[in-house]
Amino acid sequence: MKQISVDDIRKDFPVLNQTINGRKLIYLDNAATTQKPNTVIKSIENYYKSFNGNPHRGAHYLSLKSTEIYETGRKKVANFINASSTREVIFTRNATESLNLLAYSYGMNFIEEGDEIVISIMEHHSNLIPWQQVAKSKKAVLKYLYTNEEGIITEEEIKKKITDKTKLVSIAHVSNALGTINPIKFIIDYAHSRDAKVILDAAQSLPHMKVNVKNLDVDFLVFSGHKMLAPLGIGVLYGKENLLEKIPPFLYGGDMIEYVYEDSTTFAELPHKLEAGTQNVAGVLGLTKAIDYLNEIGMDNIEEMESELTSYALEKLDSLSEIELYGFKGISNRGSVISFNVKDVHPHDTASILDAYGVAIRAGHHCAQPLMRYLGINATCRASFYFYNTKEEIDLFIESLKNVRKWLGYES
Amino acid sequence: MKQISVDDIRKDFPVLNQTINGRKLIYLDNAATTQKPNTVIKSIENYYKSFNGNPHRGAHYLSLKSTEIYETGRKKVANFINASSTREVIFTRNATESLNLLAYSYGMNFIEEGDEIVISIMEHHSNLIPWQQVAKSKKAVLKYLYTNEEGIITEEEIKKKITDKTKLVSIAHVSNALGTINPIKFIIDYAHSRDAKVILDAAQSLPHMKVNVKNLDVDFLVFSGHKMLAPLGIGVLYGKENLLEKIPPFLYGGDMIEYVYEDSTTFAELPHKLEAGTQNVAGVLGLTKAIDYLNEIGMDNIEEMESELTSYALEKLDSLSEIELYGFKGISNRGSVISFNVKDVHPHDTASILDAYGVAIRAGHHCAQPLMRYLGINATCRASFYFYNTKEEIDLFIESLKNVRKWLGYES
Amino acid sequence: MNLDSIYTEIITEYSQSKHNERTIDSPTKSLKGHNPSCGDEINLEIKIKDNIIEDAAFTGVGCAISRASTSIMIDLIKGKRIKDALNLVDTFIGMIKREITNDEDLEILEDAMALKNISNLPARVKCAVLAWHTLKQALE
Amino acid sequence: MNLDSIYTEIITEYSQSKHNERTIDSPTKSLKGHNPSCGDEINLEIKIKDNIIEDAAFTGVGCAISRASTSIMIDLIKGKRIKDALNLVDTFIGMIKREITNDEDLEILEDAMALKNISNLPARVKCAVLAWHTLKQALE
Ligand SMILES: Cc1ncc(COP(=O)(O)O)c(C=O)c1O
Ligand SMILES: Cc1ncc(COP(=O)(O)O)c(C=O)c1O
Repeated sequence: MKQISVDDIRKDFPVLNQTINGRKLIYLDNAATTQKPNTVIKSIENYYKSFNGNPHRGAHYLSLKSTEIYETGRKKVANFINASSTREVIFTRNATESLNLLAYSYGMNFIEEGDEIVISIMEHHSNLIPWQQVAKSKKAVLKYLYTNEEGIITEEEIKKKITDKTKLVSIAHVSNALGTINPIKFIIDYAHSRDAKVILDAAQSLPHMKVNVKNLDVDFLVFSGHKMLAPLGIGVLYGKENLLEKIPPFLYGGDMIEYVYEDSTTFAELPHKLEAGTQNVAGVLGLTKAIDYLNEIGMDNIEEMESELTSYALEKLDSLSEIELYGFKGISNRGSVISFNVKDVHPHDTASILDAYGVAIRAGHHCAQPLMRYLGINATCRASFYFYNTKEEIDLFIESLKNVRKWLGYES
Repeated sequence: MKQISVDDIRKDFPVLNQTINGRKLIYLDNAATTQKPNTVIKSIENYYKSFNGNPHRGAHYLSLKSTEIYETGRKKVANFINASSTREVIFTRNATESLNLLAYSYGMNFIEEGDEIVISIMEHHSNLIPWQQVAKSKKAVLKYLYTNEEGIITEEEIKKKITDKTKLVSIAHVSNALGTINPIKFIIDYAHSRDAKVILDAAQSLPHMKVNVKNLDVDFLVFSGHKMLAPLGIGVLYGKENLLEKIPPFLYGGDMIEYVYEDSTTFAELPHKLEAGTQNVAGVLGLTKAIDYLNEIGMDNIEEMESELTSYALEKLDSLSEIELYGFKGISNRGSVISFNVKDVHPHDTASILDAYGVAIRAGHHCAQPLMRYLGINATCRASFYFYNTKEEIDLFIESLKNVRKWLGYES
Repeated sequence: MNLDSIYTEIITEYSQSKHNERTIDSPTKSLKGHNPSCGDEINLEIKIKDNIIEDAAFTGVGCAISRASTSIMIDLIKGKRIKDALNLVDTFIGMIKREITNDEDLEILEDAMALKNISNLPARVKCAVLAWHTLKQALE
Repeated sequence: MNLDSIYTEIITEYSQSKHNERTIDSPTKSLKGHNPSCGDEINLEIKIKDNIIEDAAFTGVGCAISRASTSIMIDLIKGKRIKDALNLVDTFIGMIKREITNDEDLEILEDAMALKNISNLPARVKCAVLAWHTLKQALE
């Protein structure tokens, strides 16, 4: 591991150096969205100051520059995830749109009555409701992979739920609610052995670890830029070329067509077929710079840094008797997300009290209501780390946490 | 009209003060996308430096700030178009997504076999292909309003095409290809008298003139931020509350739900029901600042400034014997868009040659292939102005234009 | 934000006291109030006789603020006429929305005035008003 | 960008000359090439006898660059063997993609070398290669 100084890294992130209400901001809500380094912020500013134009449609300088920036971004993403070709990389608004695109274009056209769609009980609503809708509309069956007492999806469960009737498996690589890393390699291989396609929701994994679509042999993969240092408003759908070729367009409009007649239309080739209307070039540029930043540090290093932070936090939390932890407790097989509650205290009170101490965590159902119900809880507190967090921040987080029960009138 | 100095305005737009290949940039491609003032650019930078957080989902400072920015933007938009309530303002990625949302959620659910959908021959592909798809899938009939020899849609044509079978009329307020302002008040009133709903594609009007949804009594309206000084990646769908209430969600995911069960879901109230996943808060902030900027100048003033520019350019172009103009020739009833060709010269050659002179125009079918075919042309050159353009720029544009034929080896 | 002004003694005491947390035998009205974004849910039961709220109670899950607010409200409205209870609801919501700011006008809210500062905490406003909105719906 | 290097005399002359713009009686192959984003369309016709391109011509619409490129190509391939014509196509595309940069290797392209600088104008590359891609498809 090369010498990486978190102090140096933190200088690149203006938000992290803020004081809010006289307290240093401690940002532990990275599973919701990450902060942006100066290179990303600056690139957006530069784009609008020097290059702004509508791409793909013009022969003039700004339009050409914008096209170049946009397509360079596509190459960057393709390399980052090890796609075979830029034709496999579709830009969307966020992971949610990518998943809905798949539900509308793939689900509504390739799932038939009686087919089975398998997802897991820990899916984010974005990877759950679209499949509910497809199942309802196509009279297909939606099946859930449940976790065992240890909080993991076992191979038995996978073999039981994925059958010859399964057409599609859509699963989170890492759970945003619990941090669990799912056994996706096994799921993908097993699903393929049953002729089912697999969608990987990499929204919580790609920002934190190497994800290689070719090694995984995954059919589709989605993620959001804003969870990996990039601006809001840019997401990605990866798909194997032969599958993307097969699916019809999702949104219809400019730039995705070949010929438009009054009563019919022929569509452009990949990737343009699946990108309609004026695209978010500044978003793609920001994503490009974000990937540069991540590559500069190195995904292996990022994984190691976060794993150290997460173990440290887990250990500290585990030692507090008033803290209840949810999900898999080990450090192996988990991302940098920790779900917990303070005894007798509703998570919203905990979050508000921590906020007063400058500590930003999240409280609620984390867009995973079925999981909460399955675990028999209403809501949890969630602390989620990124490589720019520090052990000192975790110490302050823990110290603040110790005050929570007092504020609510408990003795200790 | 208050004293407005274009020179002062231009200082606010970094792109306009650029020199490209040693020549002053003359940006006349505003119908494709507009340039951004410093206030807009700066607001994005500030957002990512001080306020970035995932809105709606958190109790901490950054999340609250982001929610506040986002919802303040909604109020700003509601006021700008005179909507009755913020529940009528839905944020999307761009006009294309807004129209597709309507096609999927309204069209696919409220258009039935044999119903008629009426659009015009000058629609942008974004307001054409979605309706082709709805018509195809629902066995409905797609009908076109054609222009007469003068390039306008007459009241007779409207009365002929909109019938008791018409369920929906979707029409551009201003044509992006020709600049024609369509008789939308007549169309809306007539359509309502036949119980049809009307969608207004205001992508080319809202940036240039006052558009008041209440006065127009329009049912739905769409536009893109990037064509009105705002960043890429943010658009709007306006809809009357009772209609938006009726339509099902389009994209499914986080923040648009009430309760999610394993096999069913109940949805949030408007406007959230129609906004899924992490939203582009920086885009909304940029749009807010863009509206502030437009309001500061005043839409009336903008309309007047552009009308003067357009008349000036039209007159100059009309006096050149080698220029052929398309569309309605008068200055009344037209936006700041001029479509033309240089005799014997393909528009792409014209655009490339003008680019070498620093003049950015657009050449092609302008995402309006059916219109081109209807007019019997293959492609046109399009110059489109915004209030920050000047007569001097138009002079330089005209001078460059005079050289085009020479470059292609014609005597004059 | 000043935590002292939110998690006051009144709030923490009410949130921990369970004296209003129960069910009522054959209530006149029983209504669910919910706050999907938090997952908070209360079931409010009231017994009305001769236009007077004879008894009220609640069950459900919620944060300290929503529980305290609910319990304070119940103590306040018991024995009141429906009309007066509705007036209290409007005053309370007016206070939270900062439409009523005059302390004299707020005095009728008694202990519920302790929730005044919740408007400084926009994320928690919904928690504070949940019970009151539910009561209003139940009475109207 | 330097217009002199794009709109050269060779290009403008070829683009205006109509000597290859016609139809052929019973062509061996007839293929449409199109460039939807520009609206350019050419119909290429070729007559082959004994593996030799006896005649070629085109009709259609296009910009000066696409018309010049098409006409230059037709002049170049007439009388050539299919194999050699295909080699010319690959060399031309190699030149445009800047994969072949050595002037000696490009000499076989003769007048078509005039299109070398089009690679400085990315928006127009498609115009320059349309005819050549179409020919390749027709011959393969
Ligand atoms: C696992 C997972 N999937 C999907 C999403 C949706 O991402 P977005 O809101 O950016 O579309 C999220 C984040 O909210 C997530 O954590
Ligand atoms: C009239 C009209 N409608 C719709 C659109 C689509 O806008 P966007 O590409 O921003 O979605 C445009 C612009 O391209 C337009 O001019």
